[in-house]
Amino acid sequence: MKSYFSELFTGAWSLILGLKVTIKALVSPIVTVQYPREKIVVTPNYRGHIDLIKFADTGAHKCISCGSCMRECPSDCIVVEGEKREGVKGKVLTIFTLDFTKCSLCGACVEVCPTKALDYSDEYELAGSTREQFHFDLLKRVEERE
Amino acid sequence: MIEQYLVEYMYVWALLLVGIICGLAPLIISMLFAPRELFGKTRDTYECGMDPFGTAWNIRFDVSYYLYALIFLAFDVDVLYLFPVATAFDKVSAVRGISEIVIFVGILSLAIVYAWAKGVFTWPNRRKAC
Amino acid sequence: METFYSILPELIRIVICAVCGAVIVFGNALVMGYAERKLAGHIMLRPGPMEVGPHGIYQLVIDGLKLMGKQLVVPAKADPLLFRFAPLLAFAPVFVPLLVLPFSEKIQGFDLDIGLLVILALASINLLAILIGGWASNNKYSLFGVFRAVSQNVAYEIPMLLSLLAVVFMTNSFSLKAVVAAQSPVWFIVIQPLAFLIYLVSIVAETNRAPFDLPEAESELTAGFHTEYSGMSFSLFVLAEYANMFIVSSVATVFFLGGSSGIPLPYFEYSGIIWFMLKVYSLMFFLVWIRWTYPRTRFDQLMNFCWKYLIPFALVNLLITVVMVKLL
Amino acid sequence: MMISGNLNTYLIISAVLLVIGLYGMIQHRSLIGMLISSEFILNGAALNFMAFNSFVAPNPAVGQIFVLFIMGIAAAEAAIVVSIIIAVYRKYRSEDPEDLQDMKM
Amino acid sequence: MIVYRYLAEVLFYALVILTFTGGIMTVRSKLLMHAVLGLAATLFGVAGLYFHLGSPFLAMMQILIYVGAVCIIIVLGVMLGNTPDQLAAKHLTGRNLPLALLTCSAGFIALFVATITRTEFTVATEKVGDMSIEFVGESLLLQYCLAFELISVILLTAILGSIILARGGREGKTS
Amino acid sequence: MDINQVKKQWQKLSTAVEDIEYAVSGHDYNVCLERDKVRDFATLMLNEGFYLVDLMAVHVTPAIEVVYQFAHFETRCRVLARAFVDDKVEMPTISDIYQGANWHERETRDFHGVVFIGHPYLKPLILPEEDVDLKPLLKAEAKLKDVDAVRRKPPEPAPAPKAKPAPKPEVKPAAVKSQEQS
Amino acid sequence: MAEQKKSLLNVHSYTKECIERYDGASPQRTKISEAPPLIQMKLSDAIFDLCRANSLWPLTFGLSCCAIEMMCCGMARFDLARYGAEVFRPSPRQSDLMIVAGTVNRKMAPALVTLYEQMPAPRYVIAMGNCAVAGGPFDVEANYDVVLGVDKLIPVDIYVPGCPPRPEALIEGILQLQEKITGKRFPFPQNKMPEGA
Amino acid sequence: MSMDVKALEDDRHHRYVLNMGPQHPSTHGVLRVLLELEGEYAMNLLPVLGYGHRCHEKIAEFKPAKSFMPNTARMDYLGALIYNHGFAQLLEKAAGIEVPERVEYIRVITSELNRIQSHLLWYGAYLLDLGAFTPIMYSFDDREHILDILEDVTGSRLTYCYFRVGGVSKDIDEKFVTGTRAFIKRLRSRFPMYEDLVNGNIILQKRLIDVGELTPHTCARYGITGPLLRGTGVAYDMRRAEPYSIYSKFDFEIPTGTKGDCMASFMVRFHEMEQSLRIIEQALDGLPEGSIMAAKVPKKLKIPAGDYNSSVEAPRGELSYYLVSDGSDVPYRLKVRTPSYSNLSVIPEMCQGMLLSDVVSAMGALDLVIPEIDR
Repeated sequence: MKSYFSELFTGAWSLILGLKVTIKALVSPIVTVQYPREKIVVTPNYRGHIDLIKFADTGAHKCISCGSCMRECPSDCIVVEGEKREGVKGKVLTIFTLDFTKCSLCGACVEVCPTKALDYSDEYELAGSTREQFHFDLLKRVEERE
Repeated sequence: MIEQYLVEYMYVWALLLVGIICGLAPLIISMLFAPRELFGKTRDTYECGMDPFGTAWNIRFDVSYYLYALIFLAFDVDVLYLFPVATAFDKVSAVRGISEIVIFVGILSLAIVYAWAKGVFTWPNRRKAC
Repeated sequence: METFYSILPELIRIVICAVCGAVIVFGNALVMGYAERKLAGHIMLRPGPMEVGPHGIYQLVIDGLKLMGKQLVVPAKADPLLFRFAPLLAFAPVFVPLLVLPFSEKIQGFDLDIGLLVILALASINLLAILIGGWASNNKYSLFGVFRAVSQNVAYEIPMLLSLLAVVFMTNSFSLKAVVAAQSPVWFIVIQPLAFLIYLVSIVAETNRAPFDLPEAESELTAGFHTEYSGMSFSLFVLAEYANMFIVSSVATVFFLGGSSGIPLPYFEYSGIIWFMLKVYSLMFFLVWIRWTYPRTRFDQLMNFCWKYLIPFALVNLLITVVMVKLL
Repeated sequence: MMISGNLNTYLIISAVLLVIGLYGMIQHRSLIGMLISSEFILNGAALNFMAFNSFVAPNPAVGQIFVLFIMGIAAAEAAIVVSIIIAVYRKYRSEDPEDLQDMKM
Repeated sequence: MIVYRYLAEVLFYALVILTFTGGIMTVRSKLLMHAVLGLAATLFGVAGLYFHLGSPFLAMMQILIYVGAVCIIIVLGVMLGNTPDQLAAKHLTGRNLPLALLTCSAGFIALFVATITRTEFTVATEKVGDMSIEFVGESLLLQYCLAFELISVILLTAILGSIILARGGREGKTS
Repeated sequence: MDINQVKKQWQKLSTAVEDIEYAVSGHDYNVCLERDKVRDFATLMLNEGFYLVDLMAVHVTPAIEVVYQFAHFETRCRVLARAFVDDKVEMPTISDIYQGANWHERETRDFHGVVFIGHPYLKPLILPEEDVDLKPLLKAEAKLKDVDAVRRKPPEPAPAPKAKPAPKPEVKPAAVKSQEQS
Repeated sequence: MAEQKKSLLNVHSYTKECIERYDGASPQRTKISEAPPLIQMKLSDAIFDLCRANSLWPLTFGLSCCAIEMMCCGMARFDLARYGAEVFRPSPRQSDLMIVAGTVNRKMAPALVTLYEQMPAPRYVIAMGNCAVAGGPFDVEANYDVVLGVDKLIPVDIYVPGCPPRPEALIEGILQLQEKITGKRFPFPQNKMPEGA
Repeated sequence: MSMDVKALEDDRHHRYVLNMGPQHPSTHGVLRVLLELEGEYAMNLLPVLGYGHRCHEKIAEFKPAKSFMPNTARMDYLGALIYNHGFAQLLEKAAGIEVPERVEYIRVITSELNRIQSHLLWYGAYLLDLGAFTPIMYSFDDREHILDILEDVTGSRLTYCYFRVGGVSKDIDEKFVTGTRAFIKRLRSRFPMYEDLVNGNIILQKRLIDVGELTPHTCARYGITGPLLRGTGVAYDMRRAEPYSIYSKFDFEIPTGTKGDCMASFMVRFHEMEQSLRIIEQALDGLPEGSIMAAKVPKKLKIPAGDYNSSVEAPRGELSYYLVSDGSDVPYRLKVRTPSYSNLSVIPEMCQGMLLSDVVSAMGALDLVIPEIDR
C-alpha cells in the first residue's frame, strides 16, 4: 500500500522534472544552422573529393602522372594517364579522372602523392540527377579554375 | 416528433451532413486528381518490405484484451446509468441519495476488486510457458 | 411561402453553424498541426517548418493538398468496402459535438440539454471507425494497433466518464451552458482538482497521443492502425484526431476551467470566445508539451495504470462528491 | 398524416427488426452471428417499448427506463456470449453451434 | 415549423431505410464484419427513431452503449471467431433456409395483421411527468430504485461470469 | 581458474598446446585439436568460465581449418583452438554448449561450406536463401595455400625444438610444452 | 494453409526477379497499369507539384552508414523540418520520398523494390551515398553481394554522392528534387537568400 | 530456437508470424526479426541477418592490408575510429612497428571521443525506440560538437579513416585541444539535464527495469561483451583486461550494473560517457610532443606468416581482428569478430515470452549496428 502511493508521487515528480527541462528548451535559442541561408564554416581539413591543386606561382598543377595514387586507391576510382612529349622532362598528364561515386575518402591518394599535387576539395554539397555527373575530370577542373 | 426537439434535430442532421460532405469531398477530389499507378506489389500488404505470412484475419488475439473489454462493457453501462441519476440528484433526500449511490458504486467496484484479485491486470512474462 | 420566410432566419443559422463547424474542424487541424510541429521544433532546439511561407505557416495547407494529390492505395487483401468507409466514419461525426460547445454566452450552436451525452456518444464512434479500418486493412500491424486502441480507449473512457460525472453530480445538468453557469464564482478545477487530473490523463489516452499513443506506436507497430492508409484517407484519420483533441479539450474547459468565463474585454461583446479558445489551446499546448517530453508507456502498464489508479481514484472522488453535495 | 407520428409505423418497424433478428438467428451458423441477430430482436423490443411510451403510456419515464435496462441487459448478454465463445472455442476449436457436441466445458 | 415537420418526415424515411438496409446487410453479408457494420447502421437508425419518438437522451445512450460498447465487443468477438474464408464457405449455404424464410414471413404477417387491424391502443388521458432526462433520473432514484440497484448486480454478475468463463474456469489460467 | 590445471586438461584432449607470446600475436595459447575432441574441449572451456570470442574457418590445403577463439572474463587468457574438417567438410557442432556458436557456425557454413553435425538449424544466415552453394570465402585454386604457409615461422635463434605444425590433421605434431607462462 | 507451408525463410520469391532484373540492367520498372489522373489540368498539376515538392515525407529507411547522416539531417543542427520534410513516416503508404541511405545488397534488393512499389504515386527516390549511387567502395573485384547502384533496381531522381555525404548535401539533394518536381528552385522564396552567405 | 512451419500450423496456441524489419523503425537499419507472436507476446524470435552484408572479409583478401582501413570504418560507422585503432594495432603488431607515444595519445583521445559519440547516438536512438522524440535531438546536438571536433582533424564526420599503420594521418593542434576541453565541460553540464529528462523518468524506468535480464553465465555462453556484460556485474573491459595502447596509464572506472537488465546496461553506457571524459582529460593533460608517424613504415607492408589477433574495446563490446597471413602484404584471411554479432545472438533467448514493447526495449539495449553484424 505504501509503495502504491509512494510510486505515484515519485513518478509524478519525475514527470514534472521532465516537463521543466522541455519548457526550458522551448524558450532557449535554436541551434540550427539554416542551410542554405546560412552556411557552416567547413573546416579546411574537410575531405571532399580530391582535386589537383593549381599552384599560383606556375599556374599549373604539379602532377607528374606517376600513377601512385591510382595504384594506392583501394577502390580503383582514379585513372591517370600521361604521355611522353618532346622537350618536356618526365611525363605530361593527359587524363586524370576521378569516379567519385566509388571513392571512400580514405585519403590514401593525397598522402602518397610525391609532389603533393592533390588536395581535398571543399565541395561538401554535391547532388545531381545523374551519376555520371560525379565522374570528375580533374584535369579539366584545374584548367577551368581561375 | 415532439415540437421542442424539432429544431435541434435539424441542427444535428445538418452538422452530420456537413461532416459527411467534408469527408467525402476531399476523397472524391483525391480520386479525380491523384495518379493511379500500379506495380507488381503496390497492392500487397505492407509488412516491412517482406511478404507477409498468412493473413492478418487469421490472428486470434490474447484473452487479456477481451478481458479488459469485457470488464469495460459492463462497467461502462453501469456508469451510464449514473448519468440520468446525476441530473436528478438534487431532487432526492440526502440519506436516500447517498445510500443509493454508495450501494451502486460499491457493487460496481467489486468488479474491479475481483478482477484485481484474480490477476486480470497482471501480464506475466511467458518464458516458462513455451 | 409565408412559413418558409418565418423559418428562414433559423435556416440561415443552421447553415452558418455548419460552415462554422467546418471552419473550426479544418482551421483547428491547420493551427494545431502547425503549432505542434513548430512547438516540437522549438522544444528540440530547431525552428520547425520555416521555408513554406513566412515561418512555414502554409506548411499544413501544403501537406493537406499534397495528401489530396496522392494515390489512394487499397490493398488487394483488404476488405475494400470497410477500408474505404472507415476514414469517413471516423471523420463524419466530429462535427456534431461542436454544436453544443458554448464558445461564449452568446456563441453556441444549440444548447441541447443532453449536450455532454452528444459529445460522448459521437466521440465513441471514432473508436468503431478505428476498429473497422484497422481490421479491414488486413495487416498485422494494423490489427495490433486496433487491439491496443480498443483496449485503451474503452478502458480510459471509464475514468473520463467518472470524472465528468462528479461534476454533473454538482450541476445536475448535462447542458454545457448550465455547467459553465454553475461555476460562476469558482471554477470546478478548484473544487474537483482530482477529477480534473484524471480527466486530463484520460484524454491523452482517448485521443491516442503520446505518451499513450500505443495504437500508432511507431517503433513497435510501424504506423499502427493506419499503416495501410495512404493519401486522403490517412489524413481524414488525422483530421479526426485533431478534431477530437479540440473537442475533449473544450469539454475540459467547460467542465473544469469555467468555459468562456473570464475578465470581459472592453468594447467586445463576444469576449468569451477569446477566453474559451485561450483555455482550449493552452490545454492543447499541454497535450503537445507532454507528447514531446515523455517516452511511450508499455501497453500493460498503461492499462494497469487505468484500472489500478485512475478508476479507483475516480470512484472515490465520485463518492466524496456525492456525499459532499448532499451534506453541504 | 405523417407516418412518423403514427404508433403503427413504429410497431411495424420493430416487427421487421424482430423478424430480421429471427431470420438471422436461424440462418447464421456462428455464435457471433446469432449474437448479432439477437441484438436486432432486443432492438425491436426496445423500439416497441419506446413507441408505446411516447404514444399511449401515462408515465413517460417508464418506457425510457425499460429501454435503458434492455440496453444494460444487451451489454451483459454480449459480454457473456463473447466469453462463452472464448470458452467454447478453447474447447472445441470451432464456433459453429452444430459442432458443439455436449455442454460440458 | 411545418417545413421542419416535412423535413423531419423525409429524414424519418431515411432513417427507416438505414435501419432496414443495416438489417438486410447483416443477414445477407458473407463476412461477419459486414454484418456488424450492418448492425451498427441499424443501431444508428434506431437511435434516430428514438429521436423521433421524443427521447434524444435515449438516442445518445443507444449510440454510447450499443455503438460504443456492444458493437465493439462484437467486433472483438468476430476477430476471435473463425477465419472469414472458412466461414464464408458455409455461411450462406444456410441450413434451414426455407424454414427460416417460412417462419419469419409467417411471423411477420401475423404481427403485421395484428398491428394494423386487431389492436386498439387506448391513449392515456393524463400524463405524469415529461420525457426529460431529469424525470427519468428521478424515477430511477425513487420509484425504480430496486431495479436500479439490481441492474448493477446483474452487470457485476456478468463481469464475474465473463471473467471466469474467458479465463477458463475458476482457476483462471490465462492462456 | 588455475591455468596450469586447465592446461593439463587441454593436453589430454589436444594434440598440441603451444604457448605464444601475447605481445607478438595477440593470444596466449594455441591448441590443436582432433575433430572429435572439439566438443569435449568446448565443454571444458565452458566449465572453466571461458567465453567464446569467435569461431571461423580458414581455407587451407589439406582441409579447411576451423579456429575457435576463447577468452576469459577474469584473467587474461586468450586461447586459440584449431581443428581440421574431414573429407565431407564436416565438423561436430558446439552450438549446444556455447549457444553463441550457433550463428558463427551458420556463418561458417555460409562462407566456407563447413557442415556442423548436430546443428539445430543450419540454414543460411547472412547470405540469401538461394545462395546455399555460393561459399564466397573459399579460395580460388591459384590462391589456395598450404597450411604450413600460414603458420608462424619460429624465430630464428629459437632454442626450443621446432614446433612443426600439423601438415595433415591425422599426423600428430610434436607437442610443445613450455614451463613459464606470461 | 498452403501458403504457410512455404518455408519460412524462403519468402524471396521476388529476389530472383530482382536479380534477373539487376543482371539484365533494366532500370525502369514495368508497371502493371498506369492510368493518368481522371482530371489532368495544367493548373492542378502545377498546384499539386508545388505541394508535393514542399511536403516530401521520407520513409524511415536507413540501410547503413548514410542512415546516420540522414538522421542527423532531421536533427536540430540541420533540421529538414524547415522544408516540411521532417515527417519521417514508417509506413511507405504515407511517404513520398525514399532516401536510399546506404548499401543495397542482393538480399535487401527485393525488400527495397517492394517498399518502393508500395509507396503510393507520385514517389521519389534519392540515392544517398556512394554505395547507393554506384556501389561505392564495394565496386571491386571481390564483391559478390552488393548491388552496384540502386538505380539498377528502381528509378532514382537525385543522386547525392559522398561517403557519407554531409547532411548539407542531402538537403541540397532535396532542394534539387524540389527543383526537379516544380521546375523552380525554392518554390516558395519568401526570404531572400543573403548574398554570398 | 529454430522456428519452423510446424509451429505456425499449431493452431492451438493462436500463434502467428510477424516480420519485423528489414524496414522497421526500431531495428536500427536492416535487421529482420521473425517474431512468432502469441497475442502480444513474442514466443519465438528468429533474427535474419545479411541485409547489410557487404563482403568486407572477402574484400580484405583481395587488397593490401593497409588498404582495408577505410573498410573497417564502414563496418561500424559509429565506432569508426575504434575500429581503425584495432586494425592499425593489428598490423603494427604483425609487422613489428613501434608507434610513437604521441600517436597513442591522439588515438586514445579521438577513440574516446568516438565512443562518447557512439553512446550519445545510442542514447538518442534508444529513447526514440521507446517513443521519446526529444532526447535524441539533445543528444545529437551534443554529438554534433564531437563531430565538429573530429571533423577538424580527420576531415570526415562519420566514417573516419584517420589512423594509419604506424601513426595518424594528421596532427592535432591547439584548436583541437581547446575544443575538446570545452566539449568536456559542456557535456558534463548536460548530464544533469539528461538525468532529469530521461534517466529518472518513471515511464522509462518502468519500461526498462526487469526487462531482458542476463546473467554472467549467459554472457559466457553467448560471448556477450561490452556494456551488456558489464550490466550483469562483470567488470570486463578490454581497456583493463588486456590493456592495449596506453590505457594502462589512465585512471578510470569500469561502470557495472548488478541485475543485467536493460536498465543496468542503460546506466552502464551512460556512466561510460563520464569515464571516457575522464580518460580524455587525463590524456590531454599528459599529451607528449613528438612525431605522428612511426619512423620506419615500409611502403609495402609485408606481414610475416602466422596468425595475429588484436582486440580492442569497441562501444558495443569486444572487437577482435584475427589475421592469418601467408607472408605477403595481402591478408590470407581476415576475420573480424564484431561485438554486436554475439550480442544479438542472445535475442532469441533473452526476449522469449516478452511483450512486443519489451522486445523493442531489449533490442535497443543491445545497441545494434547492423552493418557491423553482417559485415
